[in-house]
Amino acid sequence: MRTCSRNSLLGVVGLGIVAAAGCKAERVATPSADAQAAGKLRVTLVSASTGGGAVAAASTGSGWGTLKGRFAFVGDPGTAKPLLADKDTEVCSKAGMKLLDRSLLVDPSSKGLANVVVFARKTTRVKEPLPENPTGASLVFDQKQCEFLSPVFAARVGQPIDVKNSDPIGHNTNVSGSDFNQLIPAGGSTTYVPKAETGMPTMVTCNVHPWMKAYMVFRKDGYVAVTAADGSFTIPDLPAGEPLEFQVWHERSTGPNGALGLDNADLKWTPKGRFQITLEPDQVKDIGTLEVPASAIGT
Amino acid sequence: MSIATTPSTVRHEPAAPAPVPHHGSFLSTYVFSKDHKVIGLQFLFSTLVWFLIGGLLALAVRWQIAWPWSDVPVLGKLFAQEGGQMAPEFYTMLFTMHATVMIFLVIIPILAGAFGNFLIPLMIGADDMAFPTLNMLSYWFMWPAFIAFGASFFVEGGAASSGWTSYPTLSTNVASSPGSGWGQTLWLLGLTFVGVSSMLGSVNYMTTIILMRAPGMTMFRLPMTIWAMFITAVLQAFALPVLTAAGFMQLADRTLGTGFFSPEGNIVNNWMQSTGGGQPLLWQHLFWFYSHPAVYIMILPAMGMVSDILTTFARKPLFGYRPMVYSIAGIAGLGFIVWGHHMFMSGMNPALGITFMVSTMMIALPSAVKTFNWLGTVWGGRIQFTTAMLFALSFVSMFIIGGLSGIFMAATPVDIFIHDTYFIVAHFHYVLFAGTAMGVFAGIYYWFPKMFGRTMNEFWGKVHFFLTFIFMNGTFFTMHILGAVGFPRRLADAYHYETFHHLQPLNAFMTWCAIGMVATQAIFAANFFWSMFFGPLAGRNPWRSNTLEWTAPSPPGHGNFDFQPIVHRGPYEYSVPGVEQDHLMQTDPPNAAAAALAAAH
Amino acid sequence: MPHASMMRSAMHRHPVTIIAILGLCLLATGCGQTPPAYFRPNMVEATKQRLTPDQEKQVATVLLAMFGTPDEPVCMPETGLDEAKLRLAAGPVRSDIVGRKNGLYREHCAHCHGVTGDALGPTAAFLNPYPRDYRPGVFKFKSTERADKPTHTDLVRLLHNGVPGTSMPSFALLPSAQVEALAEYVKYLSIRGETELTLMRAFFELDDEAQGKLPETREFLVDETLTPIAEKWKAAADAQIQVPPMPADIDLVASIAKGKELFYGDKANCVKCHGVTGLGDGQANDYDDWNKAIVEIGKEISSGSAKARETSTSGMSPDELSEHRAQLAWIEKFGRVLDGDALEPRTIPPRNLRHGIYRGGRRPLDLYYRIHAGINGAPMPAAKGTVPPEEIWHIVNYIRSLPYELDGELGADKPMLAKDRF
Amino acid sequence: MNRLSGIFWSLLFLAVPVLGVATFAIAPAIDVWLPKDVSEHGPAIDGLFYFILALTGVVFIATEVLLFWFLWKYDAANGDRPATYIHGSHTLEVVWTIIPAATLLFLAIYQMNTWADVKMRRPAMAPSVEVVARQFEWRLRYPGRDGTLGTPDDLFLVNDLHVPVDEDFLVQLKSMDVLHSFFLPNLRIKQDAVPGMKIRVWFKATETGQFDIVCAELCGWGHYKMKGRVTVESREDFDQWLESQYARQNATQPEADPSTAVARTE
Repeated sequence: MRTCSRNSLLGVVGLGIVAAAGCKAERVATPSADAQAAGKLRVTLVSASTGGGAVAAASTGSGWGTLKGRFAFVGDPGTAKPLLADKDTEVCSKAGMKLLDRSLLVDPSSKGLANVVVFARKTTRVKEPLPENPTGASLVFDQKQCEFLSPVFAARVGQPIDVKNSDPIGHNTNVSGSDFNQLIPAGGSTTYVPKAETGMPTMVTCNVHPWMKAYMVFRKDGYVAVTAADGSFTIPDLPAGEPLEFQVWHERSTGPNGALGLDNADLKWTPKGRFQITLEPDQVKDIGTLEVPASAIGT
Repeated sequence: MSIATTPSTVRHEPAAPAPVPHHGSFLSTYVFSKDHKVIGLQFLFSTLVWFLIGGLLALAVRWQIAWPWSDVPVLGKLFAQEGGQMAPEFYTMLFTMHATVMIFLVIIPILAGAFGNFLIPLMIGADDMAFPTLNMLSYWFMWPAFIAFGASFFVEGGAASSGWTSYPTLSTNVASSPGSGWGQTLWLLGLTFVGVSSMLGSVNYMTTIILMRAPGMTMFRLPMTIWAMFITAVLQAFALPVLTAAGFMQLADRTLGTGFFSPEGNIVNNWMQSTGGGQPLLWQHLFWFYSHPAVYIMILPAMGMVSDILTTFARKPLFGYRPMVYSIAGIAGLGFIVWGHHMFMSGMNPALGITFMVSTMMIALPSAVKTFNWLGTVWGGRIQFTTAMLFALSFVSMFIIGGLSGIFMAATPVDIFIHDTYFIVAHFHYVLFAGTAMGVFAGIYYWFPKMFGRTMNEFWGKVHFFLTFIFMNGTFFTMHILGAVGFPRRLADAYHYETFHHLQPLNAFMTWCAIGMVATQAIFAANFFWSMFFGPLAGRNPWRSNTLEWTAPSPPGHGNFDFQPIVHRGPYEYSVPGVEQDHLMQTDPPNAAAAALAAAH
Repeated sequence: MPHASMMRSAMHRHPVTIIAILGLCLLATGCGQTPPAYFRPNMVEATKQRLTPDQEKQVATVLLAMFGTPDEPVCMPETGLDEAKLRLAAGPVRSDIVGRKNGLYREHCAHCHGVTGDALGPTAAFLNPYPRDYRPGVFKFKSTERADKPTHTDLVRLLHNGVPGTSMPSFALLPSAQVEALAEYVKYLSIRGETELTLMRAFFELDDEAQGKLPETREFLVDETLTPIAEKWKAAADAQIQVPPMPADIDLVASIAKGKELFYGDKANCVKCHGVTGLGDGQANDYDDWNKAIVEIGKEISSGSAKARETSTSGMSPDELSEHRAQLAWIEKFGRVLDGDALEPRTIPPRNLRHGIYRGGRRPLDLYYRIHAGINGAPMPAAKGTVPPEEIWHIVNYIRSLPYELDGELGADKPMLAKDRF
Repeated sequence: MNRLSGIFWSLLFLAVPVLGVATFAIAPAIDVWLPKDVSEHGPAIDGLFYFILALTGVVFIATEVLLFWFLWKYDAANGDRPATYIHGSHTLEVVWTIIPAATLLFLAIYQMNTWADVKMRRPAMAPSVEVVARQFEWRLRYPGRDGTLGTPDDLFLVNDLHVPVDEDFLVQLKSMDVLHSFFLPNLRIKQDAVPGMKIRVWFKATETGQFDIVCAELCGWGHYKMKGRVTVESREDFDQWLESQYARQNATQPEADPSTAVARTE
């Protein structure tokens, strides 16, 4: 990028000037700041006064409810491509076993779409005692035969995660955008305590084996679920009696930052992959099967 | 007219410019013409355009030296992201291309191409070159070069930026510098085409001068211009192949992955070089084996033209014609064994340095002889201060400076200090601009009537000379003392060195002079084009000069002469005692004049 | 003079022409308006976040209010930056003023790191490795833990020593006051860039009722956005890694032998990337964070455009169609943004340990930091926790011995098993 | 009128020698002249410079004044005598060929010794330092305690060359990538660094102080900033400095006081 190879060709032909114009025009135009507004704003910022904008306290309800649902893929998921695993083949592709791309896992029978992440964006209260772990899976993040065993891994902020390496070879686990990129000796393990919420799930890689890839999502309140193989998910003990907004994410979604945008009017589904819902106390709300069209999933 | 016409009448009746007879279409007459005069003018115009471009490049260079990193006028827009300041690699590109353009697209083609083409057949009394088609080709082979050099400014990384000497491994390694990418490749291509063009020209000139002289025009009756052109052609014929070969080697290093010029295990810009086993100094030897003779290719023709102009306006025979010829030949001969003096600091065996120092000292000799002879020519003359004469005189005066400053560099121990400083910059600008360019201007003012049938305006010509002369010295003489401080060339910003930071005001002064110098050329341009159409009609021989071209109509038609010129004497028979006119043209029949001559001897 | 008369007659008609042409020349050379230097918005992130022009404008405005311009930098007190130092480093260069007091950054740094600190200076594309982009706030060579910011001393030391093996030169010869100023200005650019990133990403987190406009309140802009970033810089000074001293009675030969074991063993596992020869020829096709980001975006675009190509617009509802078109437009724009605002991604080869060139410094201490905390932004992982300190010291000693295993010459590149050399 | 123009132009040409000499006369006064020399061989070089300057100066003034005089005297408008009709003089030609030839030859032979001293008669000693030039810095390697290069106790530095005063100092000059030139204006030293070649440079500094190292061979876009500094100091200071640098290079603990982290430059 940032080259003018096109121009070098033209140049040889001798249309230099034209080329130059093209070369200079290449950078996209950028917005210019509004100097006046900036001046005003600066006054607000330097003044110690709390310049308005106090957030209105959200209405709080009482009791707890549970959200259930299921994601189904509509269309032909195609066959998973094999990954290029060319290092440590004696371990990584044992007995000719091929590692497959797991970015789109669809259950053949139920068409269920696995590894969709659903989490509550803002909650006012959390039910005590906090459940041992939100996803129901154990808090072990293991890697075996050059593959992270959990493609999408959710945890609550502050929960110690046992990062293991069950391979006879060394790995490193690199949680992007975090302070964690750690050597994991063969058969060894180390502990990682997430310190901050991730917002959207963040990528986890092993730099020794570039094809190894997984995602982690951390929430303060732990109201997060990852869909199972059949595409179903459950988030228990959600605060009831108040509007909740949920964020939906999938690795291959074409939406912004992987947000899974669906065409679903009654849940007021937005292009940012969010839907709103209010639970009655002790209600187990099942939003049924949500159909994910092939168009929502990138290649 | 018929042969019977006596040239004396020819001389006085101001003949209307004879129109160039149309042989075939406009295209074949003015564009793809095989007429040496048209080709000469084509060379003249193209090179003058590049002269302008090269000058503007120089201004940009000067701007950076005077006020580094401060906003550049006009160009500033290119560097908006950097707040209008020139990027260092852009600066290196500028001075590289300034030198390249000036040397390969201006000086060499304007001397050999423009004047050589226009003058040789006219001054030896031939109706055209020996190989008209080759001649045409020699011009049209310049165009690929024009395009290559011109286009290289716009490719990724910009034009070549490793200096006009393009020393490896900077030039051979794509990773070493932005300009060493496409730009350098195009540079080499351009260079090759210039070489081909010069080669075609030189073959043509040698043949023409040897075989096509008018009856009676013996070698020692040739005007100095022709002698100079002849020797230059010989120089080119022998030196150029080396450069062309070297150029191809460098091209191969860059594109085919050969390793002529790069040693093993070089790490450039943190890329490990795959090829190796070469030697960077090899390029320097090959390059200077051409480029030192080239230095003389760039000055000898000017010397020749100046000799003719001096004699004409001193109304006096050339002082020491044969010594002048021998010294040119001497320069050419020695020119081939002094290339090493460009490499005293290069890591070449110091013992070699001594031999090259001696030969270099020796080559100063013929130049000295020429200078003394020019002084001898002016002495006792009846000097007419025409614009052409003034430029010719300034050539002599400035060439003295350029020649003497050369001795400093030739002295190896002194060179240790002033090598690659502004002292050398001063030196070659005194030789090439204050020398050759002045000679070129002299030539243009002098032969303009023959080229276009009209004379250039004398008043504005002198204004042009005066301002150029002042600004030129203001710019270049200062460089000497900068060099004495050791101020290095090619530095985008030298003021962060304690040794040099106090030199900024001086550089600012030089830059102002340079700006003035370039602006002054507008006067020349105006005068040139105005006179082309509205200048006073010249007649055949406005300067009352002796050589053959002045017997032809102005401008000469196709085939040059309207009668067969027969040469009776040398070109410098001015103020012959007992002859009523103060000059005897080479074609004047040996009647009364001959008697007078005999009496004089 | 035969033509004196012509001359005089000519003289009168001339001056007009000549003055006209002179004027033209002056016009060509003299007057050219140069735009002032400006901070270029992070177009890659803006496009990635699908910001609207209004949103881009809002970010630019907020940044202008908080940080000023390259010629007149200002900073909120929360940043803890010294504005006097900033003014020394910022501004245009006035080299015609001897002993001038500004423009340091644009004189020494901007050619590569860019006026914005976005590593897009005119020279950047031709350097290997590329210059550092300050905006993500990620720095490699420091005395603090992986995710922490470098200390002020770290920055000064780096400016002082340069980064051997890269194009980053040493500024040891600058007066220390100027080096201090430059270090401060780098922090300023980094904080500014990180703030910009945070703001641009914040749009996605907005609730729908915000109508895609960031709240321009002190709470949000300063307390929630700027302060956390600035705090990380302030915290760095106390976050230095505590290095247990190398055992005084250490037997170097033994230590080196142990270090070699670790180098090749599964525990430290250095060999995986730095290679059995130590020439950095192991796992070498990975990217650092900066380049990886561009690679990922590249993939996203290509997949997106592929997707768009295969979906047939026939039988699309009008708003589906407009959505489709929008997607295409976005992809096309992203392509152009990458052309102008990103460099061709390059892999990051592991260090060749036999050149004896250590980018982060050659002190044993520096090597300890690298191994202990890894290198932020690069694939190099941290060994802390899994490799105890004394073993890290062994590795350090072994690394330091590697360049000298041949006949004492540096930069030996014959691929020979290091095992067989010792 | 014409005579006036003749006078005007000849005076213009007289201005050349007058202003030329003036420039060289003023230059030293305004400190635009040879920088202070602190090397043993420097005086010889400067001496030669002045000698040639004098020699060429005389020729310069003579020829330029002659030119002026001829222009003044032989202006066509100055009196109405015919131009001298002469084709040259054999004697003169011989004279003004022999004299310059002799002078130049003398010059060449006269300076060979200096050249040999600076570039050919290398002191018999091991390199005091290895300078490896690369884009765009001077990487220095001192042999360390054992006095031999390429051993683990080598001392690595950048751009900051230290030299003991009044001692022969032998530099082993290399280049990692492209041509550079190791230029010490105050020590009258210049030598290109050539990739693939190991070139020795030697000098003896006679005065303490700090001086510039300049790159004098175009080495790429950053050529201008390839700046180094040579510090000439007494043997004691030199050894002390070497020790301190060595200690700093082998630090296994951060400095107690961060402000001492780097050598300060004021």
